Amino acid sequence: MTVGNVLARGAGKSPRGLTKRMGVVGIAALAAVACGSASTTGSPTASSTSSDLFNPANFSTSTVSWLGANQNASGTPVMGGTLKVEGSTDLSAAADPQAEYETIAFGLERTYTRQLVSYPASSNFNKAVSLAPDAATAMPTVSSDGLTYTFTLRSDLMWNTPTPRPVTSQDFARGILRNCDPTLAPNGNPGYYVSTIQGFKAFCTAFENSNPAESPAARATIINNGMASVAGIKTPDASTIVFTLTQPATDFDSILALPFASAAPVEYMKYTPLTPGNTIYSDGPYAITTYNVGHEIILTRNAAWTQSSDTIRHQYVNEIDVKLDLAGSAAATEVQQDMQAGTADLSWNTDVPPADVQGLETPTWNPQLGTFPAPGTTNPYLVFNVLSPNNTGALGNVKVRQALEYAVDKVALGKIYGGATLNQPLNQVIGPGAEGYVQFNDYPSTNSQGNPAKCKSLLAAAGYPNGITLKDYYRNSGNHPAVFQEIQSDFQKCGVTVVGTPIATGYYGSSGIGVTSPSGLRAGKWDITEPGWIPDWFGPTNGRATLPDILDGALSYPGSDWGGFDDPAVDTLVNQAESATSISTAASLWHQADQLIMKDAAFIPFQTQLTPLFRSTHVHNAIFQPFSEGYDYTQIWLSS
Amino acid sequence: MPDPSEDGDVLVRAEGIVKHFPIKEGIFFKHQVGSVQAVDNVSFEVRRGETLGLVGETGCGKSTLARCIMRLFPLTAGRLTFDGADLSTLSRSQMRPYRRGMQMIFQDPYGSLNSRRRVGSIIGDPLAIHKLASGVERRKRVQGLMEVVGLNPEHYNRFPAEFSGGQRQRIGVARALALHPKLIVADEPVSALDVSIQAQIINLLEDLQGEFGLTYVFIAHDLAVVQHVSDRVAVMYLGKIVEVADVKDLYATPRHPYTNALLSASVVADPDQARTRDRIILSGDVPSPINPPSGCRFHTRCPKAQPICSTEEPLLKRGAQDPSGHLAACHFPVADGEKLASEKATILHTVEGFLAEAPT
Amino acid sequence: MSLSTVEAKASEVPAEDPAVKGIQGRTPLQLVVARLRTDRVAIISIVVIVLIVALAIGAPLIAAITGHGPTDTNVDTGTDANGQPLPPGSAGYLLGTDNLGRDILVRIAFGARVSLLVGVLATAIATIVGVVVGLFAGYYGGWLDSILARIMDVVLSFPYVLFAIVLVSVFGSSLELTILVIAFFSFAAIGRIVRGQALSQREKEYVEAAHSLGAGNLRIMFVDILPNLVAPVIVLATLLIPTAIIFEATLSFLGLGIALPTPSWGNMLSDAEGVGFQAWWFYIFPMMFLLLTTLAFNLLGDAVRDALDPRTERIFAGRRKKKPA
Amino acid sequence: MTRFLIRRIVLGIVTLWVIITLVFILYYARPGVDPARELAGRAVTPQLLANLNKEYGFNLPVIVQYWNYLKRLVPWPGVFNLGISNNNRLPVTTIIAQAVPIDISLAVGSAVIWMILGISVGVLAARRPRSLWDRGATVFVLTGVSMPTFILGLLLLYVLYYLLTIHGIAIFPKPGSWTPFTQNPLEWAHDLILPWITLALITAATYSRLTRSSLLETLGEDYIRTARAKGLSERRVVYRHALRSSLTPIVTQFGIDLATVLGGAIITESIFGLPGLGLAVVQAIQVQNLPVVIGIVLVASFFVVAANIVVDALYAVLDPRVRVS
Repeated sequence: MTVGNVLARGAGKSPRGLTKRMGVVGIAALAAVACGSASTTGSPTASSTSSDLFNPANFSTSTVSWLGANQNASGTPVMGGTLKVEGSTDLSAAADPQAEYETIAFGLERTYTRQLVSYPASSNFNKAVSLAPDAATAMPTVSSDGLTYTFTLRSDLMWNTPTPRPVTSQDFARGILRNCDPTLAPNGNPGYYVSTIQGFKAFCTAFENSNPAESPAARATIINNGMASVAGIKTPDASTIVFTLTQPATDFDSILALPFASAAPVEYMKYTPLTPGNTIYSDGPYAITTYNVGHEIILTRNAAWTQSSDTIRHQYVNEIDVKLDLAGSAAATEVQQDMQAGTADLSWNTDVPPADVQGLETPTWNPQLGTFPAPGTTNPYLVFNVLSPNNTGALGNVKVRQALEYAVDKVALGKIYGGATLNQPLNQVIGPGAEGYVQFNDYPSTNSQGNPAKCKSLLAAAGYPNGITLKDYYRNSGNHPAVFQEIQSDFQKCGVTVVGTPIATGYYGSSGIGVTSPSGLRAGKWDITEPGWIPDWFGPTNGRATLPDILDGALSYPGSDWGGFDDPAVDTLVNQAESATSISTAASLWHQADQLIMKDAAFIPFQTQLTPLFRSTHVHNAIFQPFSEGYDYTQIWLSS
Repeated sequence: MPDPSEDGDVLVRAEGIVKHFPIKEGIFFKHQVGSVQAVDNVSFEVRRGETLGLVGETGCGKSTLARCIMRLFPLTAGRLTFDGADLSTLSRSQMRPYRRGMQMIFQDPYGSLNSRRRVGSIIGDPLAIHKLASGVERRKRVQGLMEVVGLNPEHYNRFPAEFSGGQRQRIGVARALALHPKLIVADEPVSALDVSIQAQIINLLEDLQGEFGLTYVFIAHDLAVVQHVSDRVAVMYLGKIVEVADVKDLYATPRHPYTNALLSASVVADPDQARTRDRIILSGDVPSPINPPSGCRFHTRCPKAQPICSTEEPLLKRGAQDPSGHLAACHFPVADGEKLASEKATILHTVEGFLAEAPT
Repeated sequence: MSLSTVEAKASEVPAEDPAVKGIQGRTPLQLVVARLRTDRVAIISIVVIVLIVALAIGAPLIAAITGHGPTDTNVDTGTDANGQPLPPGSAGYLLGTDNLGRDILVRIAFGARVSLLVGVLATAIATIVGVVVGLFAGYYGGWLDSILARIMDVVLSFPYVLFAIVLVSVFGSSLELTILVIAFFSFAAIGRIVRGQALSQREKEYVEAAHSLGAGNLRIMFVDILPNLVAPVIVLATLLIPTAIIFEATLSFLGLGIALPTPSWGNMLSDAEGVGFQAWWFYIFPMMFLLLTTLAFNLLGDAVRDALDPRTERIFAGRRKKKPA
Repeated sequence: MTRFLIRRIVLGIVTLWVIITLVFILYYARPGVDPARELAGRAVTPQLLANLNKEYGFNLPVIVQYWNYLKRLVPWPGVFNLGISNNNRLPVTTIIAQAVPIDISLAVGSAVIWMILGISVGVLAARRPRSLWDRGATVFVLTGVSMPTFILGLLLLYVLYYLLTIHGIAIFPKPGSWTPFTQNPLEWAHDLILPWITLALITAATYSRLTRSSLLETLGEDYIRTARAKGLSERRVVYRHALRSSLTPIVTQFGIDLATVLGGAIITESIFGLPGLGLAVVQAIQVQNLPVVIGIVLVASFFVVAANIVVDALYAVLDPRVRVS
C-alpha cells in the first residue's frame, strides 16, 4: 500500500461530527410550522413527500416563518460593538487554515480567510449552498473537456502584513500545497486535491515521506519546488491561477471553496506549523489579534480589508471575542444563560441545553431561536465490522445485518437528540439535501420504531436462533454513552447481546475504531460502533463529501470506511459519479450506490437532524451558514 | 572451665557463648557501628536433675543467656550442646525437634500469654505445633496439665484476662510441661508476682521437678529465692559469669568481690547476720555493655581493683581452698573472713567509673 | 510437696481474685455485641444497612413488580416529547425516569448492589492484603520491612484519585478494575496500622513463648499476633467500606468507574449532570441513598470502635481521609 | 536534623521516581500500547506512524526511551521539559502555569475556612466532651466524612445557585466563573465562594476529629493539670497551653491536604468548572492527551511528596521525639 493510495479520494477525511454541535434539545413548538411546503426547486434529485420535512428543498423564508423571525434582519446595519461568542473548546490546530477541520473553525475562518470561490450569505438554503466568486473576479473559466479551471484574482485583496501587500495567485498555490505538510494535523484534507489535481499525488507522497518537522527551511524548499513542479497548479502571473484536473469533477469548485484552499502568505514558510504564537495573517474583514490558547481568541477589524473588495462579507462589528474556556458539563447551561441575559451573543460550540427547553418554549424566546438543516449529515449511524470473526463471522452475513436493520428504534434514538422536532428517522446513507438524495426505505417498521420480532425471525433464518453477542466501541462523552445504551437495549429485544467498551473521544477514530489494514478489523476488537458523519460541504455537488468516505470499499486503509465494507459494484458507481460531467448524472449514480449499500445493510442510518441555534437579542442579521453550521459572523451587526 | 570428666551427667553444656546485638546506623544503608555485648564468652554446664540458679543485676545478660540456651536467636559465637546434641548453629526449623526437650517459663505472666487466645489453646499450643495431639485428645491432655499445675480444667475456654497473676503463671508452667521437656528455663518466673503467690509457684516448680525429673535453669535477681531453689548458682556481671558454685559454698564463701557486694545488699532473714555483715555499696552505675571496661569488667567498681584488673581478663578458676566446682573469675579473690572496706575504694572508683564511661 | 498439696493449692487459687467470676464466659465478641446493643445509633445504622442490603437483594423483585429492567430503555414511554426525563409518580415510575426513560427506583436498587459489592469486596481485599503486608513487614522487620513500609508510604503519598483516574483510563473501566483500584489505594492504610501493631506485638513475651515452643514464623504471625490486631482491623475495615463506596461513586461520577449500562449511584449522578437540574429527581434520589449508606457505615464503624475499645480513637482520628477533593 | 531531612528528601525523590516510572510504563511501555498510534490522531498512515516513531523515538528500545524520558525531567532550566500538548501544541509547562493560580486560590481560601471551622468545632467538642456540643460536632464530622465531594458540590450548586437563580435571587456566581485575584480581589472571592465551601466543609470534618482527640489527650496531661492548679483561667489553659501543643497532628494533616488541593481538586474543579489542574487532567484524560496527563500527574505528585517532606520536617521541629526514630 502506498501513501498515494492512502490519500486517494479524501480517504482520511475526518468526520467533522466528532467535534460538532451534537444536541440534546427539543423545541416542541416548532413542530407544526415546517409543513406545507412542497417546493422542489432545489436539488434535481431531491424528492419531497409530506413526511420529508427535513429536506431543505422544502424550506424557504416565505413558508418557514421562524427562519426569518430568527434572522432579525430588519433595520439598517449598525457599525461597531463587540460580538461575544462563548464556548467550551479551543480550536484544534492553532487557527491554521490548512489544518483546522471542525465546524467551529470553518465558521471563524470565514472572517480571516478568503477562498477563490465561496458561499454567499443567504437565508435561502439553496442560495446559501451555491458558490459565488470570492477572491476571484468571477467563477472560473472551465475548458470544454472539464479539465482546466482558470481563475483571475481580484487586485484589491490585501494581506494584513505590517506593510499590507496584495494577495497573489502564488499565495493560493502555496496554500493548497501546504495541505500535504505532514507536520500539520494529520487530517484527510489533502485527499480532495490528490484525487483531482494533476501531479499533486506525487508531490504529496514525497512531502509525506520527507518528515520536514526538523526544519522550516526544508519545508519551504519542498513547497517552492512544488509550486514550480506540480503540473496541475500553474500561476502564469500574480493574478492568474490555472488548475488542471486528472479527470472531470463537477464538484471542483466546492473543493476550492474549502478553507484548506485558502491563500497562505510566504511568511508561513518561516515557522513550524501549529506552534502557538505563530501569526495567522488575514485577507478577510477580521484578523486574529489575540490568541490566548485554551482561553480566548479576539479578532478585530482588519484595516487592510476593504468592503469594496468583498462581495460576500461585511465588517459591521468592531471586534469578535471568542471565549473558549467555559468548563464542566454545565458549560452549555452557562452559555445559554449568558445569551438569554445578553452578556454573550452566540454560542461557540455548545447546544441549547435541555434545562432551558421549557423556558425556550415560551414566546419570549422563540424569535431568538432557529433550527437549521444539515443536509447529508448522518449522525450518528451504526456501522458493522463486516470482517469481524466473532460469532463465527455472523456480521459478514448480509442476512444477519439485514435482520439487525429492524432492531433499532429510531424514534427513541431521536429522543436522545431532542425528540421529533429536531430529528427525523433516516433510512439510507444519503440524507435529505445532499447530492443523490431520493427517499426510500428497505427496512420499514411501524413509526420507524423497529420490529424486534422480525429481527428475531430473520436472525433465526440466517442461522442464529439463539442470537449473537456483539462488541460495541462507543465514545465516552456527549450523547454517545446514551446512544450505546439505547442500542444495547434495542438489540437485546432481538436476542442480541451488546457488550460496550468506552473509548476516549480523542482517540476513537485513531487507535479506537480506526485501523490501518483489514487485518485490524479481522482481529474483531469491535463488531459495531456508532460514528457520525458530516459532509465537508453541502449543496448539489457534495456526493464526494458524503458517501465515498463512509462506505467505499475500494478506499485503502485508513479511511472512514470503518467497518471494512467492500462492494465492487458500489466502487464502480462512486468512480463514475465522481468523474461524471453533469450534476444530474452524478446525482443518479450516487442514488444507485446508496440503494446498493442499503441492500447490503452495511450500515444502520438513524436520523436526520436539525441544528438548533440561539442568539442574544443584540444580534441582528443572523444568517445561518450551512457550511459551518452556525451563524455567519461576517453578516452580523449588533444593536446596543 | 568445666571439668570434662563429669560429662556423663551434663544436660546442657555451654562453651564460650557470645551474644552481641549489633547497633546499626545510617541514613539509607545501615552499617554496624557497634554492638551490645550482652553475653560475652560464657561457659557453664547444667547437670541432669539439678537446678542451676542464675543471678545478677538487671541488664547483666541473664535473660539473654537464658534465650541463648533456648536458642531463641542465633549465637554470635560459642558452642552449645543439649543432651549431647550440638545446637550452636542449627536453624530455626532444625531446632524444632529439640524444642520438645527444652521449655521456658517467662517472667511476665501477662505478656507471655496471648490475651486473645483461650487458655486451652495456649496450653495446647505445643501439642498442636509438634502435632502430638489434636481434637478431643488434645483437650484431654490439656485439662490433665491444668490439673497438674493446679488449675480448674473447666476453665479450659477462658481467656487469660479472666485469671489472676498466679493462675496465669500456672498456665505458663502447664504450657512448658506439655511436651514433657527435660529442661525448663525459668526466666524470673516469680518476680512479677506478689510475695505470697511467689511461694506457691516455687513450690509448684519444686514439686514438678521431683515428679517429672526436670532440670531447671532458674533465673532471678532475688538471691533468697535463688538460694532456696538452686543446687548450684552462677553469678553474672555485665555479660560474664564471674562466679559459679554449689549454693552452700557460694552463699558461705563468696570469692568474687561482686558476689560479695550482691550478697551484702540482699535482704537477710537473720537479723544477727544482718547486723554483723558490712554492706558493700558499689559506686557508680553498671558500665554500658556497648563499651564494657577492659580487663576485668568489674574493675571500675571493684573495691579491690589493681592495675592488672584493667588490663588482664581474669579466668574463671577454682581457688586453692575451694571445693571443686567453685569457680571465680577474679585476680584477687576474697579470702575467708576478709572484709571489704568500701569507703576509700568508693571515691577512687567513682572517678574511674566515670572515666570508663566517658567515651560512650 | 506432693500432688495432693498441689491440688489443694489449686482449689484455693480462684480465691485470689473473686472479681474474676463476674465476667466469666463472656468472650470479647459477646462483649462487643452487648455494648452495641445498648447503642441506639448503632442499632439505627444497622437497620439502615440491613434495609439497603434488602433493597439490593430485592432489586430483581422490584424490577419484576414495576416491569422495568435496570437497563431497559423506555425512551418512548419514559420520556417526554423532547426526550426529557419524567418526574416521580408519572406513568408508573415511582421515583421518575432518567434520560433514557429508565426507572430510577429500579436503577437505584441495582445500584445498591454495585455499591455494596464494591464497598465490601474492595475492603475485604484491602484488608487481607493490608494485614498480610503489614504483618510481614512488622514481624520480620529488617530489609523486608524497609521495602514494604516504603511501598506503603509511596502508595499513601500518591495523589490517589488522580492515579485511580489514570489507571482506569488506561485499562478501561470495569467493576473488577474499580474494585482492584480501590483496594490498591486502601490496603496501605490498613497495612500501616497492622505493621505498627505487629512491630509492638512481636516484642511481646507471648511471641517469644510461641517461638520457644517451636512455632514457625507463619504460625506466630497468623495464630498468635493476628488475633491481637483484630480490633483495630475490624474498625478500620468498617470505616473503609463507606470510603470505598464513595471512591467508586466518585470514579463512576467521572465516567471512569462501573461500565455502562450497569447502574451505580455514581454513574446515575453523572448521567443526571448531563440532563440538568430541572430533573431534580434524577439527582436527589441517588444522592440520598449514597449519603444514607455511607453515613450508616460510618456511624456503625464509630460505634464498633467504641464497643471494641474506646481507647483506639486516636488511631482513627489520624486516619487518612480517602476522599477526593 | 540534617540527616533526617536528607533522608526524607531522598525518600521523596524515590517516591517521585516510582511514580514517574509507573506513569512511563502505563503510557509508553505497557504491553500492547502504541503511543505513536495514539498521537497520530484521526487519519493514521503507516508513513505518519513511521515519522512519529522517528520524531518521538518510540521505536527505540524501551530502556533508551525510559532514559530519554527521565532525562528531560531533570529540574534544570533548559533541560526540564514536560512536552507539548497534543491538543493545542502549547508546552505542558505553560498549561500547568496557567492552571496553578486557580489551584492556589482554591487551596488558600478553602484552607482558611476549613482550619477555622474544623479547629473551632473540634475545640468546642473537646472542651465539653459528651455534651450537646460534642454530639453536634460528631454529627458534623460524620456527615463530612460520609459526604462525597461531588454530592456536596452538586447540592450547593442546586440549592444556592440553581434554585436561587431561577427564583431571581442570583447571589452566587454561575459555575465556571473565575476572576484572577490581581484583577479584582472581591470578584475573585465571590467567584470562588461555593468551591471554597465545598472543599472546606468536606475537609473540616477531619480537622474537628483530629483537634478533638488531640486536645482531649493534651488536656489530660500533667502539665495542664498544673496549669489549672496554678489558677489559670480555663480559656487560657485551653487556648494558650493545650491547643498549641495539640496542633502537631493537625499540621501534618494540613500539609498533605493543602498539597492535594494544590495538585488539583479534581471533583470540585469539575463540578464548578474551574480551569485548574484537576479539570485540566480530567479533560486531558477524556481525549487521551498524554503529555498533559503525565505532566499534571507529575506536578501533583511533586506537591504531595514535597508537602510530606515539609510536614515531616515541621513535625520534627515541633516534636523532637520524631527525630530519634
